[in-house]
Amino acid sequence: MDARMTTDPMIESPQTEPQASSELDVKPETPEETKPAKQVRMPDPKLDPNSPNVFEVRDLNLYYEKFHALKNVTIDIPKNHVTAFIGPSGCGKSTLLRCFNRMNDLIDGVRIDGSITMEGQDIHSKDLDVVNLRTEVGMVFQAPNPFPMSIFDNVAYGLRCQGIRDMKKLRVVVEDSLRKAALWEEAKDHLHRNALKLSGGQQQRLCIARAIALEPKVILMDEPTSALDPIATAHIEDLIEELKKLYTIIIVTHSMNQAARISDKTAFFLLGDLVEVGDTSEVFHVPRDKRTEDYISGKFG
Amino acid sequence: MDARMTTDPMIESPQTEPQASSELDVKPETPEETKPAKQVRMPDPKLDPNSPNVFEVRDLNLYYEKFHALKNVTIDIPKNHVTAFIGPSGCGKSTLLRCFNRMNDLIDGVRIDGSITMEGQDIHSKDLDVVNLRTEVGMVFQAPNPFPMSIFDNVAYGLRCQGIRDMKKLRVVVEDSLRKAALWEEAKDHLHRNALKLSGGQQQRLCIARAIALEPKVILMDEPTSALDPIATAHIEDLIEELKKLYTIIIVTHSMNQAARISDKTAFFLLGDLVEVGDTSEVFHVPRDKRTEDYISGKFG
Amino acid sequence: MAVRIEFQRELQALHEQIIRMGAAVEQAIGLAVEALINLDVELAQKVIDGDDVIDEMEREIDRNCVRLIALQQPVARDLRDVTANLKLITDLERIADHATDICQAVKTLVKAPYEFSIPHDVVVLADMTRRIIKAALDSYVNRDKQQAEETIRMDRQIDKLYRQLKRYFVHQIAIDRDNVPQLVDLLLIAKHFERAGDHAQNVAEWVIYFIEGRHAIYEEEEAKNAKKTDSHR
Amino acid sequence: MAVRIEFQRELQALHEQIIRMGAAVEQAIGLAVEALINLDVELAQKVIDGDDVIDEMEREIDRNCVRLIALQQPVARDLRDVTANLKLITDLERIADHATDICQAVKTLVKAPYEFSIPHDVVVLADMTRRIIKAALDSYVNRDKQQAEETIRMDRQIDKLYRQLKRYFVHQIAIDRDNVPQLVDLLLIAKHFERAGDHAQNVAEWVIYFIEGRHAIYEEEEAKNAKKTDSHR
Amino acid sequence: MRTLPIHPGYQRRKKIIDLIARAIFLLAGLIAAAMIVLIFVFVAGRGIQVFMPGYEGRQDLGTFLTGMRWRPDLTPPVYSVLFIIINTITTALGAAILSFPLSVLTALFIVKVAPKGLRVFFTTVVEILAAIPSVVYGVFAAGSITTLVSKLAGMFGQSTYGGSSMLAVIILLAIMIFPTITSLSIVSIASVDRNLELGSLALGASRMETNFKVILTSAKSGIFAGLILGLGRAFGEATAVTMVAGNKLFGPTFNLFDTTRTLTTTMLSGLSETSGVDYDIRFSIGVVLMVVILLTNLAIRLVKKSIGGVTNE
Amino acid sequence: MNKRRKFADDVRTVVTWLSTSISVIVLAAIFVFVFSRGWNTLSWDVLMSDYHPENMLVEFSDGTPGHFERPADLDDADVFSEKYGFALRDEIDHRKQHLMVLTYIADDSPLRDAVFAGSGPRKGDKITVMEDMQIRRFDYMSEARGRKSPAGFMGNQKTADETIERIETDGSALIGMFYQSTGGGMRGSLVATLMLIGLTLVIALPIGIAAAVYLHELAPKNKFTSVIRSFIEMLSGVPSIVFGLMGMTMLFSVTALFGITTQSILLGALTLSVILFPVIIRQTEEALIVVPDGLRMASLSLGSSHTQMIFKVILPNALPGILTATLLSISRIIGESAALIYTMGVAINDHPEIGRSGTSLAVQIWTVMTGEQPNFELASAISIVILIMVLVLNLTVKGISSRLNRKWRT
Ligand SMILES: Nc1ncnc2c1ncn2[C@@H]1O[C@H](COP(=O)(O)OP(=O)(O)OP(=O)(O)O)[C@@H](O)[C@H]1O
Ligand SMILES: Nc1ncnc2c1ncn2[C@@H]1O[C@H](COP(=O)(O)OP(=O)(O)OP(=O)(O)O)[C@@H](O)[C@H]1O
Ligand SMILES: [Mg+2]
Ligand SMILES: [Mg+2]
Ligand SMILES: O=P([O-])([O-])[O-]
Repeated sequence: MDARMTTDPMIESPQTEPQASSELDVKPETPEETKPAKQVRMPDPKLDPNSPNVFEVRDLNLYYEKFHALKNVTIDIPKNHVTAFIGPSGCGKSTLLRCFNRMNDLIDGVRIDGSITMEGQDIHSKDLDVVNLRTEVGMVFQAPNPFPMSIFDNVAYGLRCQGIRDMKKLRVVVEDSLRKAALWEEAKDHLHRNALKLSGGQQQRLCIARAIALEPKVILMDEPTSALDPIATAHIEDLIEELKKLYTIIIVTHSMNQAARISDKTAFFLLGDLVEVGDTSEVFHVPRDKRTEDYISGKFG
Repeated sequence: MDARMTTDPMIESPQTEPQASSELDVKPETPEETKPAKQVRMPDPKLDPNSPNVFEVRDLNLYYEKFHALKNVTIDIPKNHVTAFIGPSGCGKSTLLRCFNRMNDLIDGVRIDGSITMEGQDIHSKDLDVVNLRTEVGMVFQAPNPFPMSIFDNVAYGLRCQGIRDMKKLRVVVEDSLRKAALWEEAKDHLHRNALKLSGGQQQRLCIARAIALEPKVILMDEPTSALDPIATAHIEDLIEELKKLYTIIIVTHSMNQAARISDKTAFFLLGDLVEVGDTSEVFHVPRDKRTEDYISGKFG
Repeated sequence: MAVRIEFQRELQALHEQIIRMGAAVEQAIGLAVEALINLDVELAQKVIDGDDVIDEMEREIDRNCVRLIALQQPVARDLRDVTANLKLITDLERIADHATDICQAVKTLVKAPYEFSIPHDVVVLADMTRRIIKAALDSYVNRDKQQAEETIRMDRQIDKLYRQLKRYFVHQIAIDRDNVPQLVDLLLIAKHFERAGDHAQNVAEWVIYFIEGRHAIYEEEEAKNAKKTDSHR
Repeated sequence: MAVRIEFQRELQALHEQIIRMGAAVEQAIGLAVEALINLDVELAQKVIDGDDVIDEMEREIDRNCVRLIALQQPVARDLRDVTANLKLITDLERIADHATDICQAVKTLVKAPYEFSIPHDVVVLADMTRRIIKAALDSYVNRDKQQAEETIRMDRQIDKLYRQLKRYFVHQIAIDRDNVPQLVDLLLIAKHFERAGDHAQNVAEWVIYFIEGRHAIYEEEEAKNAKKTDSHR
Repeated sequence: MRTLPIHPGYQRRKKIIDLIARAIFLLAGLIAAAMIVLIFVFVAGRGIQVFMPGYEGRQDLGTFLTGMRWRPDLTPPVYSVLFIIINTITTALGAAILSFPLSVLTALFIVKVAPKGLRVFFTTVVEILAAIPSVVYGVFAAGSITTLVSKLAGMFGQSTYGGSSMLAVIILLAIMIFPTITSLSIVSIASVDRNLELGSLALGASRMETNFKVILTSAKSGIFAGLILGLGRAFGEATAVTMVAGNKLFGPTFNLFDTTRTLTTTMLSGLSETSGVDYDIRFSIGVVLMVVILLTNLAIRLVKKSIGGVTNE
Repeated sequence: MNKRRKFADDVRTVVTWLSTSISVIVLAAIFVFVFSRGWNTLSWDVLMSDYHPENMLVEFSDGTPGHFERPADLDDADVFSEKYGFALRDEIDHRKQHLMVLTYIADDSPLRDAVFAGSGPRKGDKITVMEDMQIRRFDYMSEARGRKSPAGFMGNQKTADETIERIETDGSALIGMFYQSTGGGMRGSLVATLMLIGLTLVIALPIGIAAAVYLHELAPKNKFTSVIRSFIEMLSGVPSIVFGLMGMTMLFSVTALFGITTQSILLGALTLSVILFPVIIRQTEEALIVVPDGLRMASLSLGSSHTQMIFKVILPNALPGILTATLLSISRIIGESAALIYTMGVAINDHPEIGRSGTSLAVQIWTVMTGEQPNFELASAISIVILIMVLVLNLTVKGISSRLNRKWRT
């Protein structure tokens, strides 16, 4: 219900006649309604800002130059849940993830069609400021990448970029973010030490704190633990478990075990196709698709 | 029985009188026998060349400058089995692994005491040629590292270093090694293509083939799959399963799941200590040590 | 700092579910005993109706165990925990089944045209069964190996008493022709209690497995051998 | 190219072990039936002695399943496979137990001072039980959902026959006072067959679970309901 | 919903600043890139002028390219560069042949063979050699290499013009391009993945076998880049070469002890002129020099491809 | 390992040792040569004096004789004038010309108090007469003839002895003297070099750094960018003499806008800027490459604009690289000769100005080496100066880059 995997060529075109789209619509004969040009640019009437989904992706196709990296992907990302993307290397997980905060804009030769809406608003529309989008959608990367500054400055970075200079406010937010990222206890006495002096796992939590400081709605994570050892990984996983109460989390992971452990929903990709998406326990217990089954049980072909 | 974890300070000193060391020894009164200098240099009489173990490590201590990286490690490596080393980052797994082919010689400031014998012979003795030791003990590294030459040349490399130039012989060995490494089918038509053109998993299998070509007794693997995706990893694991019929394999892995899946024996290290070693099914089902238990079930402290 | 908090939480939830199911099973057996003693049809029907709930509980726990294994991939103690749970709920469910069967028998007993009284030993057997189930569940809750071993020993008492009862009923049936259906039912009820005790013993064995990592072969073996030579004698 | 060859091999080995155990259980029931019909004490003793082997088989398979889960960490179909195995062997072992109990009963039957004949319906019930066990095992071997469903339906026939037999025995005991111990034993034997059938049905349910990933609730429920209203009537 | 005090005004300002800054950065890039084009336009334009009709003292392009004499002192002056091109190429190649193996071996030594204490010393030696300006090399060459060469010539019963000779040029250039090739080789050898080395050692190869078979093979492309750069320096070197070349007036030089003339020395001769053919003809030589460098680069790339066999790309 | 393998190994080792020692020998030879030829010449005076010798006619305000003691530390070869308190010595210069050098002046000698007596605007200026000056002639009041008479080379005296005797015996007062400053110095070139460095850096650094930032941080990955990139790359393959040609034609018209009509330091600086573009761009880019990509992604994903990212994260991290680029540029400016020969001229200018021609140190070497008589001593002396500057710069760069490496490793 919340994920359509079938390729539905009709989805982009209005499925209902304009006249029928709303019962409150009392003037079906207005000239605007009948102009075909208007109809094409009209937002999909089905988009509901109060839906339980943060993101709704519809028939997304993404090309790197000629290479078709995402094929007709349609998926919903539910609020305050952890959604995991799994699949073999090169299947497009990271690519889709980067679509959500438009980091793909930075890559040349990327062409996108289809729509992604965030709480009802098309994130590719002209009105939307990418820089703002990125403050609402935080991101954590594979290798921990704190800036070579103090811990405090790292967390305050995003705020300062927004023009916030008031130290009192900054201090409050930094403490709060570090607490949420379960780093406060370890870091509170060294706030002005270089962040590079932290251990790998702590650095990654710092990166999470840094993203949290901007009060994002969504946090994207691209293999956030693949550079960490099992214990540090377990800490991050616990943290994700905590964070999902406050944020929507989308995580790309190479480790099926990790996806199984921490996610509520799992999406399986193969060669740019979204093969299957569903509740994690379903996907790992009774996958619907043979390819998913083979992949998660570690055999192929 | 095959792994003694207790610190036995007696092990280095001769436990039996020289006269009793062999029943064939008919001249107990020869002057050589009574020279104390000789006695000190005598090999440990308990070492048995026909033992089921390839390596026997006794009270090994290893220091990097001041840092005590391995503490009193005593472990046996059984023939034709897969032995896995697990433990948190920095616990000394790789360090111990490198002891077996004396790759630690290449690191400055390494000091070793205690003994490692390979089939009864002390690998640190003066008579032993390191270069020969390394042909008998192959090694596969974390990241696939094929030489930038053709596939054929990669596999033939070790043999050529041994002075074998006969193309016919080389061709036989190369094919055989590639077959054993399950790469022949994929590579036979491109033997003269650059090895760097292979995929990551294929490269790693090539590295294994390269080691096999020298007909080693032991193959050391240091996290051989940590740079690979799950499918390539599964291929390598299958290969290891095959190879253990012919070779003794020691594998360091960060992934406890992997150790569980492929190894016959598992050794768990913590801060340079060998905490527990035993059959893998035992270690993962009923570990004897609380620290092992906590580590393998992903919680600590 | 403990890690894998989520997993620990889920495991905890699983234990609570099993304890609830255990309580339900214990109650079912208790009510069955009461229904038998008082020949209370209504109570019996209540137990029979309640069996569905227990069945559903078993399936739910089953699902959760498998989900835990699939998603959290436990090893060592955690894995023994989950697998022991997976196995012991089968026995719990079976105990509830026997309670149901006892209650079915009670329902037919009541329809007996003649007056009759429940033999005292049946009541004793019923009580012992209730106690062994309680002991098994306690050993589970407390992860108490001694209590589990105690439970296993209790089952031998039950078996012994059942064999006595059986001899008594065979004798009784031969002399009391009017009450044959009732006596047969009572014999079967005794049999059910005996089986329920067996299952309680199994639960205790799984508790030992969970604690030790080994099947409690010796006790089981011992018990088996004792049974083999004694029963049906 | 298939991967995780080792795991597939181990899973295969596990299946073979279960099939061997199934065969042993089937044989145990078969021999028990034969021992009953021919009142062959030696055969009965053989079955009783063989039970240890089956018990050991169960523990072995148990260990292997847990080892597989711990070491290979299967998911999806593979995990359902292992867990279904883990559960269904309990039922297999229980069937063997019932065969043992039947044989114990046979041993006492033989000691009867009077001549008597095994009622034909008991033989029919025994045969049906043997058939249902075979069907259950076949459905397991072939991973055949239809056959498994068929098995579940067969159990209802057995239950029905058992209820008939019970009524017959109650009646018979009342009129044939000399043979009360034998008749009681025969009744208990019938009960054992019925239980064995039940377990076979469970095996079939696990097969369906393995194939479908869901518990065969409907069939089970249906069977239960049928039983609840019919049995002990 | 958000509690952060973010000002929309600040965001607009941020956007405008961003746009302006981007424009400035782009402009800088364009300026830097435009230079090469401008060089071609201006130098070639001026260089071709000499052959254009209507130019006072116009030269014939054919003679210029194929002749074997350079006589600005004659009337009318004769300017032709074929022999100069030949001399330029012989000296540069000679220097490369002398320098290349030494450079590679030195680089290998410094990175892989030298004892740790000496490594820094040798690296510094190469770096100092690289940093020495060419005039200093010129002074050194004019004062000592020439002496050496004339002594050597004496041993062969030949005479030199005070030591100025093709051999002196070759030795000078060899010394000058040595640090160039060496430092690039050092970089590419040092950046060979240590795992390759370990891999080779683990296969029972000795240190030196590893160095020659694996390290050099892997560093090949960087080493060739060094060679190309070194040759470029050899072709383009002007002041130092001028001090020892002797500026022969005709014919290609094949005798090591004879004087020679290269494109660059020709460009630096007769500096007093500031107009007329004698001045403008330097631009023509400049064009020829660039073309020679370009063609040599192409040739080396071809050679590399054919002897490389298996390449890293 | 068998014997043959071991032998082959040893041969390989020896070969690498040998080839490396050659480079050490060459470097040593260069230093020995330059220092042995130039060290004696090099002095503070050579650094600070003009290249062109200057002729000076001075008059003394009070030339009356006094009585002076010959200082004890005076050499025997020095001839001392007891009346006027100075000493002279005969010397022969490298052109085998005889000259008299002033070796000592007493504190209250009349020679201390001199004014310029030549024609021109400096007439009447005070002049400090110093030791080491080459005296051509003295003017004195001749008692015999009763008028101003010359003594020294322009009189008839050939030696110091004769000259002093002449003025002491024949003269009643010293009126003035005519002398030549030493010359052969490098001050002009030094100043010109410093001006060149300053100007070039001011022009080249901002453009180079900005271009590097554009290429590495902002440029889209398309044909256009790769063309720009390869153009800049090609620039580094162009020999500097060709840049000289470009300076002469293209940039000459740029300096013409400032009203400069000849070769000039500004023209040299412009040309060098172009030469340095690829150097600065490459060095800066190298520093930018070292900055992990993750930092960029992280910055952008935290809602910074590109400009904020560049100035807050990228450039601070690239600072050591930019410093390296600067130092390497300076070193290159000091060493450059061919291009400057064309654009700044070869005439040594003792009083360099931005708009006029002049030589840098390197070009001065070229000038003195390609004159009629190559002056090895002066060339070597300048070489020593250049070498020292260049070495200091390069070793600093080395220090910086090793610090940089350490930073990113931890
Ligand atoms: N910048 C790019 N230009 C061209 N192709 C790209 C680019 N980035 C990714 N691709 C291609 O797009 C496909 C999907 O890439 P993506 O990084 O999303 O894969 P992924 O599923 O995240 O894989 P991984 O697990 O290795 O990170 C791959 O085949 C990759 O080669
Ligand atoms: N060359 C070295 N010099 C000094 N210390 C070293 C060196 N190599 C390793 N160590 C230290 O020795 C300890 C053990 O290192 P080792 O590489 O064996 O760990 P490991 O168990 O393999 O860890 P990982 O899983 O991260 O590979 C670590 O604390 C490490 O810091
Ligand atoms: Mg990815
Ligand atoms: Mg390691
Ligand atoms: O469930 P059982 O009939 O075997 O006790």
